[in-house]
Amino acid sequence: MVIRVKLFAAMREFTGSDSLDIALPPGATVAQLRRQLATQWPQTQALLMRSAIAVNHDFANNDQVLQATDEVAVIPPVSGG
Amino acid sequence: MVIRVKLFAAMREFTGSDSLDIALPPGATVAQLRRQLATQWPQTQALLMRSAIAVNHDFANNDQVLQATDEVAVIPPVSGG
Amino acid sequence: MFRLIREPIDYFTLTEAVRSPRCGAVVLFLGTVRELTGQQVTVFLDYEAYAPMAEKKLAEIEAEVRRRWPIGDMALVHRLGRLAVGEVSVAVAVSCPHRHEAFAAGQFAIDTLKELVPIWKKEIAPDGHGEWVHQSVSTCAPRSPAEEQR
Amino acid sequence: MFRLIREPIDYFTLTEAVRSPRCGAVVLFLGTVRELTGQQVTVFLDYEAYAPMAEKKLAEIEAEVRRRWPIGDMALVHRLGRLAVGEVSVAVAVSCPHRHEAFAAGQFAIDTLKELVPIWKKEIAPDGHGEWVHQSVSTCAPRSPAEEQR
Repeated sequence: MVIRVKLFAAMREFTGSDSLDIALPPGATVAQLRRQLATQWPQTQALLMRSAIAVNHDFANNDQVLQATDEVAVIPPVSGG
Repeated sequence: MVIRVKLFAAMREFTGSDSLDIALPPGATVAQLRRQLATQWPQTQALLMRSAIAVNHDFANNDQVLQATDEVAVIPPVSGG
Repeated sequence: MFRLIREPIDYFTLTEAVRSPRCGAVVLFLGTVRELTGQQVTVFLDYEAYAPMAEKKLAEIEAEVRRRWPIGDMALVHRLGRLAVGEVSVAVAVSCPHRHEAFAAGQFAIDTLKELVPIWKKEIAPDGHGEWVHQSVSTCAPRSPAEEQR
Repeated sequence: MFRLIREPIDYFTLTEAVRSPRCGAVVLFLGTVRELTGQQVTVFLDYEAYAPMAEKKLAEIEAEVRRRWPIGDMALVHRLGRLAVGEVSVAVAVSCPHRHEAFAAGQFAIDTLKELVPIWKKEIAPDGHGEWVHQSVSTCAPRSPAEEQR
């Protein structure tokens, strides 16, 4: 399956894109998505380590299983306010 | 000496006056003023027990010695805000 | 800045006045006249102050707040006279570099004002009957200064 | 009520909107753009949000605040886009029957907003250089949600 991952702030600037399409095996978890992102986009690795992954607008644990229809985003440490 | 004592809120309404002149011996303390007030104006007694005495715009202890020139007031429990 | 006034409190102007480019946080507290105090229905509150002492205590509170927290600027304003339900009786505005300081400073200022400043309110019920509030009914209220000195 | 907006925050209207005759206390918090963050001089901040998630988190914060405290009404508004030094980036307004509830609710709301809502700011220095703030420099700031999940 292909997961479209939304990117924001420095994560977007590191890749030059506001989303990335990441190919993953069916039943892949958030942890696998993280590894795949870090492999394909090494420049995001340090920030990715400090970022959360959101699935359908909620923070997701690393063992959460992804569906092809999920809305997925990388959430760097937030700095609103 | 005669101390003019300012009264506010229910204390003023109990006496019908915004100040009382209380005769005290020279060197009298706040405690003596309290006793004299309670004796002369028994209707103020219950509220006086729960009130502070201010001398020159500060809360005074019962053993503070009064001067004829002091500005003295009875401060019922405050309810501003 | 501290003040006793008889006109409505313009808290927008107060808040603008305490803002500062060095301060990332502003906290404003408004005390407003409630319809209900315990079981009692209130239609008006009459506020009275021992003005020179109240102003001295407000100045002391401002000095203490500035001593304890890195205040950009602050305003303490209490209204006197007759207030209808919903009107603002007191406003405290503070600015600080960071938000936790601003909250702590604002809360200390209003708590201390309610404890130490000689201002009294009389609750006027719908039947016109008035009663001075000399015993706080709020479960949150601190002891009165009179109780502390006994 | 919660909202992400691109226009200046009209906090006076927000504050008036949360007032209620059943509530004797209103607390307003304003976050404003500071000139200095640590040693860094800032001239602008660019705020960006993951809007649908940010709105979901704001709704969750409002629900949690209403569950914990007897809120009359409340408003959470965050501004997005480019803000100059001194401008208001976020406003939280709450009304409660008593003041300690209003302070606690307001502080919880802004603390949780800064911890959970996906909004990011880029600091633009006088030389035009911009840097995303992904590690809070405030000594008061809570851990980011990312850190909590590791």
